[in-house]
Amino acid sequence: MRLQLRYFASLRDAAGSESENVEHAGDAASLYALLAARHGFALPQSRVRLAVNGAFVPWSQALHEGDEVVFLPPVSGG
Amino acid sequence: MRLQLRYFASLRDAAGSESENVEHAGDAASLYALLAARHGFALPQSRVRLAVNGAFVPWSQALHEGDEVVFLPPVSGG
Amino acid sequence: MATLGARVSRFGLNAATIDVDALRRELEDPHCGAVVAFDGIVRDHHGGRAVSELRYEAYAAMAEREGQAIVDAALREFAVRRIIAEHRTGLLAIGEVAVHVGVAAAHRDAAFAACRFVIDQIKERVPIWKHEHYADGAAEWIHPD
Amino acid sequence: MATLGARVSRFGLNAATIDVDALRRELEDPHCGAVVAFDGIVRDHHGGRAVSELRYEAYAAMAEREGQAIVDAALREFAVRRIIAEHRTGLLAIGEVAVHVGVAAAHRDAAFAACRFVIDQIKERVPIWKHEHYADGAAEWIHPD
Repeated sequence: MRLQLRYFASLRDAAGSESENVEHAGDAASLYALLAARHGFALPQSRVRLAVNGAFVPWSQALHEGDEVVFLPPVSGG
Repeated sequence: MRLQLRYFASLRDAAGSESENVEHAGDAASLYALLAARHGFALPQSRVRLAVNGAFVPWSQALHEGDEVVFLPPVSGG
Repeated sequence: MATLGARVSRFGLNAATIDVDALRRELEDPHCGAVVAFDGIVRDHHGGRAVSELRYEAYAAMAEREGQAIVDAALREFAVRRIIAEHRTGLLAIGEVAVHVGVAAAHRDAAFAACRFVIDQIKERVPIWKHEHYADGAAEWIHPD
Repeated sequence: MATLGARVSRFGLNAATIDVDALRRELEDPHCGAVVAFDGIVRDHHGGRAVSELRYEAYAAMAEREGQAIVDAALREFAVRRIIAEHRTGLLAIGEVAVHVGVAAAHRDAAFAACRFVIDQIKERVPIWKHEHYADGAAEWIHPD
């Protein structure tokens, strides 16, 4: 399936890009592992939260064609 | 001894005056009892705090010539 | 880092309008990441009765001393840098600020705790009394149990 | 008593200066006797390093939704009438307001509790990130453990 990724903060710096589109057949965890290796993300998955289409979801949630997928580094607003 | 009394809030209304000078030989509790009877104060001594010369003091504290004595009704600032 | 500004604790009675915006600016401090402010405001009702206005009477010299002792204690006991509090006296309309407490600190825990401490202590022991005037023309001194 | 005004809960991102004085006036409500406001302000130091300025980046659509969910939850769970929160984005200088939370309620217990809840939740789950710029020229994304 085709997924739209957006990157923020340190993940954006590491990816060198604000967004990318990927083809991926597995779950979000396998996608994060793949991208972490490709872009050299320093954050382990345990410190990253998953957002799909602008809402927090568990890592176990299945992804679907066209989803906007964001791996959220620990937030630091406020 | 001569004491300067000042009245606030409901005690001032009951006394009909902001202040008075009294001659009194006993302690603050006996003075309050005397004035409560004279002016018809509605508040029992248990609900009144004692201030002498602008500071809270225990009812057991001895009064002295020239003291400014204030019987403080329960406060309601804020 | 900027020069360390003086720590501040100040309590005052104010017979005129409390200028909350100006007091807030006095809390500015480059070391402080958290400001917590409390405003006590004249409400239009109390105990089920419609309030039209109220008047605060203070035993002024003692109120100033007690209030100052409270903000001084808060500056000692909490990790905060600036505390400014003012309490109104005289006649107040609905919506007017009766009391303001502003606290600046490096972190929010201390700012919240100190602000809460100061307003609780003011209500507990500063000799100020509220005379409530009701819509039906009656008036009453408030002496909480 | 005055007509009962609407209860309000509003969260917004703001790319320009947060107008704290104006937001405070939006909290005015004749039924409310207590206003508690929190301001998070850019400090000149963090973790022992001198900070020169910082930049907030937001996942904007999600941040607005999460922030609004937080203030809506606070309005449901606490006895408060108005909650207005704003968070800055973009480049901020030392002393600028990064986040503001204002709460109006009949009584101070609920106002303090709701204000604290909202700022804690914002820091916990609104997707906004701080990029700190240090006096020595370095810069770092803040990703708390």
